[in-house]
Amino acid sequence: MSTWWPSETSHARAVDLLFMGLLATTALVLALLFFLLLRFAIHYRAGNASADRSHRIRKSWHWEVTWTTATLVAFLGLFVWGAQQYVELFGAGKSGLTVYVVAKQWMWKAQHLGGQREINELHVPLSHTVRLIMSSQDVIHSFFMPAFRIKRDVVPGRATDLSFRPLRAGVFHLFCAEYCGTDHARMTGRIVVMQENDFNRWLSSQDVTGTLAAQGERVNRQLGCGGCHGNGPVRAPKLEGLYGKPVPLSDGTIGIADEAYLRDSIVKPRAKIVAGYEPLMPSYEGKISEDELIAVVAYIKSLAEKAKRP
Amino acid sequence: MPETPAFQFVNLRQQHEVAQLGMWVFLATEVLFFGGLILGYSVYRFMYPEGFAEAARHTQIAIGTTNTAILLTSSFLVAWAVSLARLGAHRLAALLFAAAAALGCVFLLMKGIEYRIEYGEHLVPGYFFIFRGPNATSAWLFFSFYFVATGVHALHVAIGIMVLAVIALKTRRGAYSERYHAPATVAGLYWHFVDLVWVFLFALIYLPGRAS
Amino acid sequence: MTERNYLTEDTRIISWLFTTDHKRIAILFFAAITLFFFVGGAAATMIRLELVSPQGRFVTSDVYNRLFTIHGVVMVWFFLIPSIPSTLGNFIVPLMIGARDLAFPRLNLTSFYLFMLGGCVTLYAVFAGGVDTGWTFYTPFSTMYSNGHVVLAVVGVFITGFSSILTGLNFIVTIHRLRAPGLTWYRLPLFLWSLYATSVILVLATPVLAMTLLLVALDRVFGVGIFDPDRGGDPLLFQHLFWFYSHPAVYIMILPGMGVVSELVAVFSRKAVFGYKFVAWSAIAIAVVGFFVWGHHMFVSGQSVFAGLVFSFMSFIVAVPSAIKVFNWTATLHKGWVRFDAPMLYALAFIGLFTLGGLTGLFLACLAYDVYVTDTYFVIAHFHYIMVGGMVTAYFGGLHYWWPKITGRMYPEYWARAAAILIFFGFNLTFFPQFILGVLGMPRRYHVYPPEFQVWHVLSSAGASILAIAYLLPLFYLLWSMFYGARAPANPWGATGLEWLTPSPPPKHNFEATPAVTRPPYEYTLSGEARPQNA
Amino acid sequence: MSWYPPRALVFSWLGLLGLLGLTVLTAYQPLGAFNTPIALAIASCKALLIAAIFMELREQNGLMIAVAGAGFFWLAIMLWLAFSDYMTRPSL
Repeated sequence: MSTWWPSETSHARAVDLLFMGLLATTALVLALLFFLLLRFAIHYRAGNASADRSHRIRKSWHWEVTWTTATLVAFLGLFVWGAQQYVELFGAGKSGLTVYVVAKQWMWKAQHLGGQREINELHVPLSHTVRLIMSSQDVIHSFFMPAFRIKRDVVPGRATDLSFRPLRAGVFHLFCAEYCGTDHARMTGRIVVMQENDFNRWLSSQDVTGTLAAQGERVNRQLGCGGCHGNGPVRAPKLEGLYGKPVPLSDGTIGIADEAYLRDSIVKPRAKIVAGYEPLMPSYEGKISEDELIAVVAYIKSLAEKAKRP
Repeated sequence: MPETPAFQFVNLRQQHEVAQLGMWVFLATEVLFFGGLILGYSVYRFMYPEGFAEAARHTQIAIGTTNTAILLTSSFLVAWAVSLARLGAHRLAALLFAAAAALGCVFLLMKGIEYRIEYGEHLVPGYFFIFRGPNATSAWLFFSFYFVATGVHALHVAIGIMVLAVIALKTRRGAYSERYHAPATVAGLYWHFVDLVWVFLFALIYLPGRAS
Repeated sequence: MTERNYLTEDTRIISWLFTTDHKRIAILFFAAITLFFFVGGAAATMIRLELVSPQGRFVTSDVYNRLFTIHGVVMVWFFLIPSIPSTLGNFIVPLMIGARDLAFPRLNLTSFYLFMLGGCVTLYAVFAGGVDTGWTFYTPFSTMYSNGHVVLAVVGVFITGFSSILTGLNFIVTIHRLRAPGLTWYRLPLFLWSLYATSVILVLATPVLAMTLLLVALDRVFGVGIFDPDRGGDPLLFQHLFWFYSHPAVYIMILPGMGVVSELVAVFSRKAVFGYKFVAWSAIAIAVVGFFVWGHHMFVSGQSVFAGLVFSFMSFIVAVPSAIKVFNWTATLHKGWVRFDAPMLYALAFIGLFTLGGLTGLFLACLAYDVYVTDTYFVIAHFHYIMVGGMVTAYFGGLHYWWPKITGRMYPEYWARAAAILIFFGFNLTFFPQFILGVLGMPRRYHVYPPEFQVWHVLSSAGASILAIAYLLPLFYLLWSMFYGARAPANPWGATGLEWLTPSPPPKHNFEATPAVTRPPYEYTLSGEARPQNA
Repeated sequence: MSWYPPRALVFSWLGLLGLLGLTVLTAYQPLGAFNTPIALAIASCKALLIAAIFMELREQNGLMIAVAGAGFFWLAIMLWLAFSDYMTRPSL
């Protein structure tokens, strides 16, 4: 389905169909209502004494039951339709090409796993699922890509994610949709969807100071994480092979060592204590920048991948 | 003055009912006013159970418990005073109202002492806050709620004391009787409500984390 | 006219400033909210002017941000929320139930002065340099990053909140306890059912806003940091607290309008409202279910998917009682004697605009579509159809309808109809293009925007200039009619309610003797003759 | 005319002080997850006593009881729906 405004993912096309459904419902209800309003208002105007006003409807309840049921059924249908797509979008899997996005007043910073960085631009390959992991350095922003019909708030203090799979190459709008201060209206950019070859060429043409994981390793060293999470005297969980594994926690529950868990464990280490360990780690909140945090998490992820390989 | 209803009412009975209903509606409002704080507290306690438990251990439970007993007793005195005012025992009723107001003052005084201790222990977020150990940030959140909640409650107590003092004076002058006692009853409702809020604040602020 | 009425009883200024007469307090509120309406309107005019060009040449971004914040804060808290309850409600409620005043006349005056105090503090914040947070005061922007006078604005709104609570409390108690003998619940005019439902929201939602704003102010002044993410605070907690108030507040703004329209449709169709009990209970249903839907403002905020499903479901449910009302109003016209006096024109406009606003609300309740259009112009258009197309239109309808009762003079019918039609067209031209902008993906709160959106913005601004003129018209002809209008009889519309028993304008204590009610409201004979409630 | 306090008031007062003692005592018992529910249950009992006896709610008509309950009912709505978010927040 193609429309007069671009919709460039399968999700966007599904949303456009949903829009058509909503529009049709609206048009139907409005047409019926306006027809009745005009018809009654004109036919039963006070000046028209000849209109038949006998046999007025006295009992109203079966009318009430009819239109209440009809609206309820229609509304429930629309609810299910919209909910399905929402669950697919935000309950999406965790696979895909990961790109980290950091928002700050008033710019978007993106970091690719290879260490490539860009500002107010996001290059992605065609026909690949891209998964953005987004965090904010100051206030709430919202990553809005109208051509893909999606947006999600970027919230300080936590990470949110957003997945999409572009179906056509081109350049599309990127907007900040959550009001964030003075230059909110200028916190815009471009989404560049490229053929896979072009994308790879673009990746390799960027100036890179090591992959994201390598940058993370540097931060890891600077902050001295290995002092405890290594073979030192203080006992702390090992980082190797940690990512993606289930972790038994001291409150008896089992957590999964995913992005959010690693993030929380660095900035709010007390929130989730691994069973059998002392709550000793200090919070790195405010001591580590968003960029560094992303790099360290990427580094810990890379350790798991290394562990998988023999 | 009190034997005829205000012009918008048919009789004193209606006026009395209106006053009581008005106060109950106002108290429903107050529940939601404190409710906003309780939601925030609950959310953070859910997110940081250990931090909140540890922070709560730093509150002064002896003062808190004594203060609860003081408020409960003053509430009892007010309830008694209202029943006496209706019977026309003006002198004793006035004395009891005044005693309840005095207990309210004692409550505030002890609250002040408690704040002083917390200041000494550097537990005042945004002003002087030092909390050692891993739970520093959630302890900050706990004490923010602690000061806002007890501060807003103390404001209510202070208003209640003034209301009770006025009611005590008027009772002494014999303003209330079996036919006309709406102000005394309504003031009593307010005071009991302040007590009721404190009962919940006590459970949320002083009791967590005592067992460990 | 030698007869003494509430206007001529005592004409000294001081008697107005310290009056406890509900009718005079209503007049004071009229004056105040008219002032605020034009303050908010002036900001809107500048916003529309700025948006004519995509480069934003007229004002800077900081000024623009302050303009839409002023517009939102003033219009929401200082016009829409008090608009019908504090003015028409204040004036009409005691008259409609056959009482001599509200239950708490002094509290009513207190409510007015709290409103003015809050208004002055807010206006001072505006003139001292403004606020740039938007009317939603989202944290952590408002608590840590904003460079505006957040504390002043928040304190102004906080104070005004208590004015709302007192008015709501007064209405609840009055409707429960001061009804004339024989006026049972099912004999209450629907305006009172609506105001009762409104008051329930005012009393139960506003305190949560008060506490939330108090926390924001404490955070800014003392740095208590309850919403500070760096201390483990959750910025979404603010949104939960804020919308727990602010979504029900939308129903505070629309329910009284629905009440007015129920009155107008009955009187000008000369027929009882179709399905009276359904219309009455749907108001209560809206008030209650309205508290279950606030999270639909947060579908993309990082709220959990499960919560999104719950809130979306409840949002569809809350639309059902609104639909019931619309169907019943339409059915009321059936086999009536429909007259097209200005109040009826406003009522018909209300039904159309409100329905469009309500139906577009379904788009926003629908999860996947909301992900696309939330925080775009679609939302702006939607809530202006409800707030301006709905509430303001109903306010003007009610104002014209009860104008003879309030002032004792008739308004000029020709001008009133012209204004009603002009408002309708100006409104649609202003806000319909904004739906299209939203569907095209134009974000809100942007003062510079990609040039492809310009044509719709120009249309919208053109409509706004028509709307501005249309809103000025009633100001002039209504003021004129206060002095030169024809004298109004006690019951110019041939209506059935108790408020039409007493002379226009009413005497100070409303009724010589308390009327006894024997009939349901809106009883008309087959030929359209009124059968008053007390006869 | 008697100046004695009504018996119901005295008993509730003593009951309230007893419950206060009980809640402080149980708070120090290591009951794990039960400490908080017990503390809140005792607080609710105290609140009910205050409302029913001191505030004379037991003698009031249905309207007053409904109004008194409304605040708590709406508070429950707020807690319930807000926690429907917090308890189901996903991890990434």
